[in-house]
Amino acid sequence: MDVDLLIGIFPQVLLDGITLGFMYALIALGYTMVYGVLEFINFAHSEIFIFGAFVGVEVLLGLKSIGLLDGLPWPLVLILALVVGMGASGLLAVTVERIAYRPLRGAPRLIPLISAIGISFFLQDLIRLVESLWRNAFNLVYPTMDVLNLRFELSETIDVSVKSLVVIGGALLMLWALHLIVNRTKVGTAIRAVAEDQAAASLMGIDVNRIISLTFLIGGAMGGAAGVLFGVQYGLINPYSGFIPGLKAFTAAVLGGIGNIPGAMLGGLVLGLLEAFAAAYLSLLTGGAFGAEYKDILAFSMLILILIFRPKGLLGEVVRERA
Amino acid sequence: MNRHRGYLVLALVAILAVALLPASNLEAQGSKGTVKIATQSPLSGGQAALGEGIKLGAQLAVEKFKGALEKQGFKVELVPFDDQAKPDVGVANAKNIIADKDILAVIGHLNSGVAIPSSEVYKEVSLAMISPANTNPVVTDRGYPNVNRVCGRDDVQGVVGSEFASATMKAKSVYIIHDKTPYGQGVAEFFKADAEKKGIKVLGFEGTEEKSNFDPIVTPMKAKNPDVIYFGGIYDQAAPFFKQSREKGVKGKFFGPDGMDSSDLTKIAGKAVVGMYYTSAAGPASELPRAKAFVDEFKKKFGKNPEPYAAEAYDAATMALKGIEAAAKGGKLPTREDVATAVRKTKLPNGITGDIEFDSKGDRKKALYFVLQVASDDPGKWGNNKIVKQLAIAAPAAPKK
Amino acid sequence: MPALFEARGVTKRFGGLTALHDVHFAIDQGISSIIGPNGAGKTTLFNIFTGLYGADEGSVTFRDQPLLGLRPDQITALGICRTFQNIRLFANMTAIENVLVGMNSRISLRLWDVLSRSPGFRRTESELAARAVSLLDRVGLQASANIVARNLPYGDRRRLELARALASEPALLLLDEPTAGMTQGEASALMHLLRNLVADLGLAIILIEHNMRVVMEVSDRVTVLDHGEKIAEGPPREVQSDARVIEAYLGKRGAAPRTRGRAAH
Amino acid sequence: MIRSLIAVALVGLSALAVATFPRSVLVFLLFQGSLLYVFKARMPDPLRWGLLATSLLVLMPTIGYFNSYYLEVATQVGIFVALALGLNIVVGLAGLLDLGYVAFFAVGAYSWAILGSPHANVIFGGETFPLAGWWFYVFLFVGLGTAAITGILLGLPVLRLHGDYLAIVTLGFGEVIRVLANNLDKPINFTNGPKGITPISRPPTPFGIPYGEFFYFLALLIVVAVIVVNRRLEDSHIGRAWEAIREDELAARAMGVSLVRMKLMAFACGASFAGVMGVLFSAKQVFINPESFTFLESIGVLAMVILGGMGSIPGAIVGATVVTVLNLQVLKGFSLWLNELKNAGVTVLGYSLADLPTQFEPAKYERMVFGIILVLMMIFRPQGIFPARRRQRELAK
Repeated sequence: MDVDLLIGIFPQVLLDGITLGFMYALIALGYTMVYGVLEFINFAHSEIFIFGAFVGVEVLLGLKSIGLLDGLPWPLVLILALVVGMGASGLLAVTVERIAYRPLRGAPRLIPLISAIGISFFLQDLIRLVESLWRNAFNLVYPTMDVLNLRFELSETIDVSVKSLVVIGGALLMLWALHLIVNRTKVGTAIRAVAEDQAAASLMGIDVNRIISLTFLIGGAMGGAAGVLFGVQYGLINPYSGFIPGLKAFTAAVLGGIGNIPGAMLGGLVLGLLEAFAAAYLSLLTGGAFGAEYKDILAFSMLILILIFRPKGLLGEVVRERA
Repeated sequence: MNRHRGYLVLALVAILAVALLPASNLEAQGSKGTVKIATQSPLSGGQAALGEGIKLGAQLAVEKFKGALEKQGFKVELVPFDDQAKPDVGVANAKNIIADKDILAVIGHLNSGVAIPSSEVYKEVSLAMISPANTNPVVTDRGYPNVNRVCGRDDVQGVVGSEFASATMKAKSVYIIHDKTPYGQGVAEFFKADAEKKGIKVLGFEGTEEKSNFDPIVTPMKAKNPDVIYFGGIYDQAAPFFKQSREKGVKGKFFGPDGMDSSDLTKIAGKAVVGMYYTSAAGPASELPRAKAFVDEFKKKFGKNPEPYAAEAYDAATMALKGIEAAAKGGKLPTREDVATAVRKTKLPNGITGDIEFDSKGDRKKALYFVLQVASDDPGKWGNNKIVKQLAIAAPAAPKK
Repeated sequence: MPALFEARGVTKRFGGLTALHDVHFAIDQGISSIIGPNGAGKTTLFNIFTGLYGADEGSVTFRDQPLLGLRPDQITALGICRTFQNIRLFANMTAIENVLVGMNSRISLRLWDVLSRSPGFRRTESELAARAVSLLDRVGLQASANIVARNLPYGDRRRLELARALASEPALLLLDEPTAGMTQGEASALMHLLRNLVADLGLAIILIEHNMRVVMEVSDRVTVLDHGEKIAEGPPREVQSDARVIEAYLGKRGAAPRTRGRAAH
Repeated sequence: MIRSLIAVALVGLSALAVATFPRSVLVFLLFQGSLLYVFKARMPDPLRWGLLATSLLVLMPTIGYFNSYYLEVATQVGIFVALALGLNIVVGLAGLLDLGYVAFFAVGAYSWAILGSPHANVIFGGETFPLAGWWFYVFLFVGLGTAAITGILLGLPVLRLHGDYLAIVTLGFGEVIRVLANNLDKPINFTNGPKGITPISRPPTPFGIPYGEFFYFLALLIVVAVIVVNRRLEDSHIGRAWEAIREDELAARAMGVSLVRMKLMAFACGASFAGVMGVLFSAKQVFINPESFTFLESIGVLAMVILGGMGSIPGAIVGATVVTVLNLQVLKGFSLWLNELKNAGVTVLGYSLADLPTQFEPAKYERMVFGIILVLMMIFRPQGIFPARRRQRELAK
């Protein structure tokens, strides 16, 4: 076994894992926000996320077609794509809630879950239909912005790309903003109140429906931001490519303690690191007997272990059953 | 209340059934009969783009060459089926196809996993199947008289690749990635086996279902610094992989099988893939005039570049039509068996993917393999890719049972 | 002779909060009530007795067998069953099915008996059904046997819960506020029923109750909990005049405890 | 009386219609609808069961003899009915949301696929495999047992979880099984990875029945067995315990229901049905690879249970039929029909259908239609098509 190699790539794998982790964390926020308030798995969030990516690419392609992509300073372009993507995804999430979830509130838990799965299928094909009509293709490529591909070579085996920094920075910014909104604003207080006890919150004069819409708006917007960053980082999107990252992000949310914002970040990071290390090292350590393809097995096994030994996730509080 | 609604629904279905009955009999009027060619490929879901390419390629060929049969008084139609890339759906469709006596040939499938069980069904009625994309050796090694393919075989293509890597690229070491599909892994394994035989050092062999984030695979690969990186798979996964590899400073040369053959490769990966090699059974538009004509026609008709396997599907459908023509001598509607026999004997000297002629197993007698080099990072110039090497290899004989 | 059921030094903490501290409790027969202000730890005590919670310290024995560490279903099988403060019926099952579930720990059929519908299975099923009917009869619900639990009126649900608990043939019955939300008339009828159960079946009953009139009328002994500690125990009359009890209920200004606890919630 | 006549007429006419218009999807739907009518409408029981038996045992195979496609659809419906009934125990009765159910199907399928094909020689060496075809019948039970054990193995660690947590763990479990099937071609080649296993032996059939009919009858037989088992479990203390767990886990525990035993039993029973059908599936398909066992399949089976009505046996049957038929027939039929209209040059309101862009082909949007149906069902009829009904007991006085 080549020990030098194992040690040599360690920092790079660590960095890869962190980048991936923040990506998961951003997507996970959408699941966590909604779960925290409604105790409901918004299965369609993976499509809301990928919808953001599509809106982002349309913004960039639009700018490109009028020749502004290289004309404007890149942070401005990026922020524009992010803002539009966030807005679109947020609105989509609110609409989905209105149409497919709100009529089902109070029904047994499985019912809205199935509805969410239905919405998820519907959105996949809807995005495909619209893009096929509009661009005659539904595998869309993010236009490259040269600045983003710059790399800082720290050593022979380690380098950092601007893209990864943008992802990490963007994710941190979103997490921080979300933390402020939830913990420091009146709206945040209202959201927490609704999460705690809907009936009591409505007695206190809080418009529960409005707050739930708001929760979906914020969660959806986070998903949209994640979508745009996902596109920027990995370059290629199609309507079905939100599904797997969505699943992983959901795993991350559960891992960290679903309903818990710092938990989503922690869960994302843990999962990202686990995946990165498994993919990079498994094959090296086992002499090729097991390879990168086992990373999902590891991820899910860890999820199972966590849930068995710490059912509320890493940061979730252990809730007592009320007899 | 509810019961009444149930009856209402039932009544509605009944009315609809009666109202729509004629639809299924539409085709029966005014000709000697209808000849249908079915396609089976995934039209919905994640692999829809490739599946649609197959359908459109076949559609183009049918529209272009149906004239001869129509002159004989037949009506010619293409019937597309969606197999959803799922074996059980493929089999159900296959049963539906064999139930429609007008269907005389099937062009399909995309996935060997669907093709193998479905072709068991076609075999029951000796319905000719011509596969544009199933490179898994098993497909023809079963020796069914009705199953053919115009595409190459994994074992051959892998060998072509390793031959080129060793002789022309002078590779000392390779790193092999595949996509964990029967196709990608198949090609990659044959490439690996033959490369090892030729003395090339295989530094890594990894499979991944990942579609977006290749960081963790690239990092160890970069550290091992291989001469050549071979990706057994399809462009939509390979392109982001190549792109991310270059961005991370991987220096080795890229190489892949015919799954790379799409302008989307450069559209996605841009400069990263300029100069990379890929093996293909289809000739490049730049050097084969008929291939260029196909690309132009396809673009004109459908507004986009043909996906991989669209050209193969085009050739497969052409073969099917020629087979039917040959079997229909005398102007009578041929039986399926006649068609299957005729297809096996048909020769197509100027297909887009070269001279086509089947051997006794249904493989191409002499499949022409090209090694091509990506010329430009402009997807519009995909057709300018140059042939670097050309090999004609016969399919291996079936393994002894 | 040791008591039928005995708890010694039971202590339970939730995080930093001590919900129960060194509680001793015993019952041999008859009806024993546990009273105390909200949050005194009464329900927590029941949860420990029935195996839903573990205890941090102390021991609980039933017929000399230690209960701590056993699962709830094992405890039920030994002969202890309970009802819940906020009625927990199987809402989408019929009344008789609810009662039948209560008999689960008394059924020794194997999977094969069920699948083959063996004679043993049929016999058992019809016996169970007959017994369920007689239990429903006893609580006055026979007419409602085929009604889905969630459609029963409130008082009936309370009584159904009692029937369900009786179905497991307990020797000790734990009732958590069985008269909550009932009118005085209904409550009296229920107490009458409980006294009959004690007399007919030799049941021991532990009662958590807020309705002081009921407590005073029906209990053989009364235990008073406050802030997780036992502050008084004895026959109803004695406890009623205990200074600490009065203080716990009404603060330092003092007066007899109210005869009515809180109303329906 | 009138209803009985209608029923007989419906079954007869629709069967005749299927024979007359062998390619019309809609008449076949009408046939299926008539079966539903027979099942639901008020009529004497002997007539009802007689009609159903005639339809399933005589009419269906006859239709299938002329058009094997219908038989294939019916067989697949049978397979999915058994899967839905199995999942119905876990989700519908015991209330344990299982999103990885197809894993058990995979376990059953691979158990026969590996030993019933030459592939086993790769693992064990020698030339002993494939096992002779009659072993298939033994493997129906082996698959059942293996799947049941897998169910218990999954059940053990997740006993303490409920609700959404259980859902996500089972989802993970399903993925793990699929990824394992996809990757266990090294270090030891158990599953042959993505390339799948072929050829899988088929059993000798009694009286030389053709395979199409054989698998149809076998599927039917298994479905009947599954229904009987399901009914018996439901009407017993076990079924009541499951429902009690679903209704209120804590109360169920306090009433003496052993969660460990009952949950494991639910997982094992549910899994075993899938295991049997997996064995049948692998023999029917001759070839299997991991693509048949994706998460989407699990969701599909779950949708069947919920569409039909959770906890309801007729519901699971109808749900499985509706989803399978929708997936295999209705949308595809519609696409083909549209295609025929296009080919025939039909114009609608002066617009030639042939000019319709290929983007609008309905076949491409099956998921969309499926999604819309799920959402609409949940909003307007969440209890499912055939909601579970409480059994009314005769009370001996």
